[in-house]
Amino acid sequence: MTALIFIIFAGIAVFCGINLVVQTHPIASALSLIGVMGSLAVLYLQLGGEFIAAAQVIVYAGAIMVLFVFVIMLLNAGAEATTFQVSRFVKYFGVLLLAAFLGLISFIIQGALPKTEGVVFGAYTGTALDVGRKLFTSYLLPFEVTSILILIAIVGAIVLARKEI
Amino acid sequence: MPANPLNSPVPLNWYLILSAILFALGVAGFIFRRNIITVFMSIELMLNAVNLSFIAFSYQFRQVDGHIYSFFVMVVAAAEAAVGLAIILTVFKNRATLMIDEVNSMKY
Amino acid sequence: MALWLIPLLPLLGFLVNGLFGRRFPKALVNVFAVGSVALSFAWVVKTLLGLGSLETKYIEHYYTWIQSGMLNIGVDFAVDRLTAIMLMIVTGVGLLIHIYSVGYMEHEGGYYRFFAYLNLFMFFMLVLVLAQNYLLLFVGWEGVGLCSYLLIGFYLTEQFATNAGNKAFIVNRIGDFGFSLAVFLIVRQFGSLDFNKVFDAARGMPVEAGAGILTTITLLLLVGATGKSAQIPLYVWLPDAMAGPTPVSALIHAATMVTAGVYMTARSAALFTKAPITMDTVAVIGLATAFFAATIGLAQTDIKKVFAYSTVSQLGYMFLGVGVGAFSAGIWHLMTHAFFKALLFLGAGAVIHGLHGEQDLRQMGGLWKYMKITGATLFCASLAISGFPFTSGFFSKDAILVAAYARAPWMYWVGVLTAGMTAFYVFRAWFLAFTGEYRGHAHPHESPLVMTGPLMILALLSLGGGFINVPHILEGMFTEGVENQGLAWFSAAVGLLGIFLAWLFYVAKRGLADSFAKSVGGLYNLVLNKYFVDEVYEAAVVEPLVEGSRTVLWRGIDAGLIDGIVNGVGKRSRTAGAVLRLIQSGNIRSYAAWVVLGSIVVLVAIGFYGGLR
Amino acid sequence: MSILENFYIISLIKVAIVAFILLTTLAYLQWIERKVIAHVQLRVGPYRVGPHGLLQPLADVVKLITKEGLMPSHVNKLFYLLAPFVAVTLALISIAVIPFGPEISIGPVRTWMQLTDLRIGVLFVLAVSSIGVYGVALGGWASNNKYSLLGGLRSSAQMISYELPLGLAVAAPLLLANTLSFREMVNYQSGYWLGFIPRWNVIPEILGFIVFMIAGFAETNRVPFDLPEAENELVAGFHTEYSSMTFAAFFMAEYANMVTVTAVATLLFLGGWQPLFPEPYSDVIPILVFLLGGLVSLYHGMNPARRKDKFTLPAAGLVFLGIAAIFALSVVAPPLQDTLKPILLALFWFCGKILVLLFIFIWVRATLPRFRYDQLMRFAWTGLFPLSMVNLLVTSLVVALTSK
Repeated sequence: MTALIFIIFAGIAVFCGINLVVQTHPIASALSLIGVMGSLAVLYLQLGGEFIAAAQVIVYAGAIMVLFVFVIMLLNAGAEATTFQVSRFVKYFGVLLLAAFLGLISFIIQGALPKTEGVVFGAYTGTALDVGRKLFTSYLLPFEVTSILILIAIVGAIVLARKEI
Repeated sequence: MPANPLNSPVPLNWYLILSAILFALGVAGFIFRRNIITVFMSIELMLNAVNLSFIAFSYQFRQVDGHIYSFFVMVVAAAEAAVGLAIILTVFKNRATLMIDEVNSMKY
Repeated sequence: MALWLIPLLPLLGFLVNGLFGRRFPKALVNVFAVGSVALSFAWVVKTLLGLGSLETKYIEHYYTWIQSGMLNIGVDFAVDRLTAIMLMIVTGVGLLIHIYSVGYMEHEGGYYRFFAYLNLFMFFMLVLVLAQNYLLLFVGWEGVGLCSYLLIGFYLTEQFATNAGNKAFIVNRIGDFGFSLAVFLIVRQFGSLDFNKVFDAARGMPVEAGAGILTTITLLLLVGATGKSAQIPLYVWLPDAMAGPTPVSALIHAATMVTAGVYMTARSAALFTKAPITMDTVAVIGLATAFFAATIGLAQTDIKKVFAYSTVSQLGYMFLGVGVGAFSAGIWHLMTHAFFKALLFLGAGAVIHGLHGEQDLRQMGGLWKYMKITGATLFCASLAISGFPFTSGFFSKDAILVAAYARAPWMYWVGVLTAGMTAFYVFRAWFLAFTGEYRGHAHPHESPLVMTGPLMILALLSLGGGFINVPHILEGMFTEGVENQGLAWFSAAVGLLGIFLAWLFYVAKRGLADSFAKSVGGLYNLVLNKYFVDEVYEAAVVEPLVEGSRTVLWRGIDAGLIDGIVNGVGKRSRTAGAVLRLIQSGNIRSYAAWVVLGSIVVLVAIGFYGGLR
Repeated sequence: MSILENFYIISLIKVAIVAFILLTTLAYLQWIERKVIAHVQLRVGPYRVGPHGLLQPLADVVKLITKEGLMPSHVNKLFYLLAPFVAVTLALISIAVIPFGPEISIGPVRTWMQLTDLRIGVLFVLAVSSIGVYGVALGGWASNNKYSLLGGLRSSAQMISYELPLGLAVAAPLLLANTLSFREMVNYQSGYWLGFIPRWNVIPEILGFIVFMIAGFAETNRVPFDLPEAENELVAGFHTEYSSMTFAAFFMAEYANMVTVTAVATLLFLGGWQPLFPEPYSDVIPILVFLLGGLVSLYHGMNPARRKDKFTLPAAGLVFLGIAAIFALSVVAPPLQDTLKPILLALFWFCGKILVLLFIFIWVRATLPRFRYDQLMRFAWTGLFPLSMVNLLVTSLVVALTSK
């Protein structure tokens, strides 16, 4: 089952990712991104990150992406102009660079990682309890700092979104 | 049923390579798309890819820290989305465009 | 025992007044300023009672401030008997002066500013006294210097005030330079700044081994002390410091801050006693300062200047005391001096206050019938300072003189002579101010109770303060000074002679003084102009410095070299930027592509060096 | 090891049962709503189709199926059709983690009255409901109509805003029970204080319960928060353009969401299937209830208001009496006591609580007016959010102080 599920959802993720890039309409991209997130959540679950999977869906798909969709609707952003003009550098080297990047990363991963026994569903589970305990003991300071960061972000968003800017 | 290949365990590398692929896709979106919102979403895609590798490593080492890192990534992403979208709204309000190439007054 | 509370309270007072005082009514400012010091005084009393008889040092460690290699400097306060005495003096006298200032500063501008500075000074002074290592002591040391600068220049619209402030600050810098060098040497020698460690190490040193380094250290410390405590050659700032408000002169430039040098020397007794050369230097400097300052004091016409020079000379006495090894006597005189000199200044302040800012003795006279309390208290103070038997000055000064005799008789004789002069000029000032006919034009009036109250308390202290037998208290720490009644009585007699002469010159036979002055005209002018020391310094030190800075440092190095470098760098980078600017297309996506390129390079490097292991 | 004990088989059976019951319930829920509102407004409500309009839902279904599915011009067909699908799927999916009762044994098989018990069941429901907004938003955007677009915008903003108080209100009982699984949550709420007060979370968490219910109204786009489909402002809001099955899907989604919210509220705050009264009485209650219902309808059948009632009411009365008899049997008859009784009792109490909450939903719809949009937002951010935050803080403080 593990391999099957992985293949299915990895496929979905990659497909949605490609879709995100090639679709011209923001809404389509947004939906495909949501697809990526959903399938990633399943993969997290498979890797034993059940809390993080739920958080992924709630926070990312449920809040952030809703914001995106909301903004897209609000601006009523139409399909992207098809006049595909990019800087010369990107036009000539972009794809090449990406291919090189991907190949190198995969090569290094293959070389650097030990050949592990592989992932089996349920072999390890980071329950919400573990996450919470760790988060509020050894990672307490970063946690508080992120809360401050959120606060700052809220204030900044409000300031930016005022009428008279 | 270990005989069945679909039932065999998945090497960790697959997850990492998947995350690399998604990351590269995010970069591609960032490079090739002109709509600010889409570019933004590509960034989110990259963040997600990184999260995947975090979780994978956390599985590998049987430690929950990876989950916490990706949790922090999510928080930061939320903050970033809030501010970024506000900026996008403002840009749209002032320039009536979402095309990223037309927002280049920093050049001059 | 929460020693930290002692300095913290004035600091809070400073913060509150400094931040919000502008909006407060004066009453509220008083509450915070005086209240904080009063609380701190109360806490000192409570602490000392709680600590009982401090046979051993009581230390509190708060946190490690600097931890570098073997050097470990903590923020920790300590109380032993010496510190206890200093604490009582600082907070007690400080409290009285705060109360006094409420009345004195009533009609002044910048009311809250004044009290904020005063509280800040209390904070730093207490830190200085409580410090348990040289660095913390240095913090307080610098802090009080800063406050003294701020308060001297308090009337910041007056040119001379700000000049005096700068002078004090700069002269103190010279001293602090020596002090910091000494601290560095101590670190290098003992690897620590903690008093206990350093002193134990020093005591352990055999004389011949330690003499060289210890002499250097102590001499440098002495430089610092001369700066802070206005000894020759660095005393010149103190007389000008009288530009500040009179309570400041009383608190900082008479009672507490200027005695920091003496305190520091006594604190470092373990080092000084190991360096006989330094001891002699200290004694000689102290004696010389006492003598010259006294001579200058003879002819001053500004009442505050008179007391300023007498301060210098009394500080000279203290240095003489510590110099001849009678540390306890020095501290004793420090305490009594704090009492009567504070009283003298406050009394002078009351007079000036009553005369609406008149400071010239020649414009006074016959004030007795206007301000009796002030006159009486000032009289007590004058008696005390001139060593009238059984007043406080009598005991402490004579303890010093006796010790000096034990060291070298000639010191004793000079000291006695100085004592006579002291008595003369102090009473000269008193007679000029309070007897005879009023020569001024203002309308003198007695000061309010809030000012006279502290005066009376201080009067009692300066009369009876001598019975607080400091040498006995400090027995454990320093060697007991020798006793010699005869000498003591002799010096007291000389003091009485001085008083009599003053009475003769300025009450009985007026004009005798002027004829006498004419007869020794040259000498008189020399004294009147303070031996032209300021002028000499101006010509010898200040001018070359200013000129040198202007031509060499400014025009040459700064404008030429440094600006040249900076501008050069700027030009280069602009030319470079003009080239690099070309890849800056303003197209964010091409930037991203460049980033990808960079990451690829990194990856290649990683792969080349065999992966992530 | 009979075939019945295979995990997959059992699950399939359970899924089949649950799905059937759920869909029927959804259909009849709408009948109930119409009836209740009608009686609140002193009308009769659906009456023609079948006795007391009992067959009305079937008629509606037939109508909706046979209607023509219109497709507006210039719409993105994929999204236009995807939207109702997403909505209904996400609305139905969260029933999977809702437990209806304790562990039971039918013959050789022991199983839970629940499709599956996730360790993070609560989070699962939250996640699903948080994605649920896409159905509405997407539908509103895809149908290329300004009213629909406004409806979609409103709904997405509203859902985001009310997610927070909802989540915070949910967090409080989670803190109390120290678990994320519905099953353990219900077990935590078993037992009684002083022997007769049920240890339900609603008693310490009454504030949280109220906040949860209000936020639930908003999450399900029900009156008074049904801004996305405000008839008098936007014709029909996000589903203006939809017709036939697609419309039905949205409709179903709304009711399914209602069921989910009420079920979650029951599980988190009202103690799931834990009976209201301690042991012996809790067995008698259902019997009495159904007996009373039967007698009342029989009495009304004796002197009917309308002609048809002469037959329908006594019939209903007999049905009720039969149910009462079954309950009584399950209580007294020894063989049934350990097989049938737990199922029936659990179902009775669970469904009873859910029905009460649903009645409240309908009741509110029949009585309250609709908010204005700015009021809606202000209420969420300045009213509910601080309230739930305070509630959570107090709860966590108490938990921290009392925990070992």
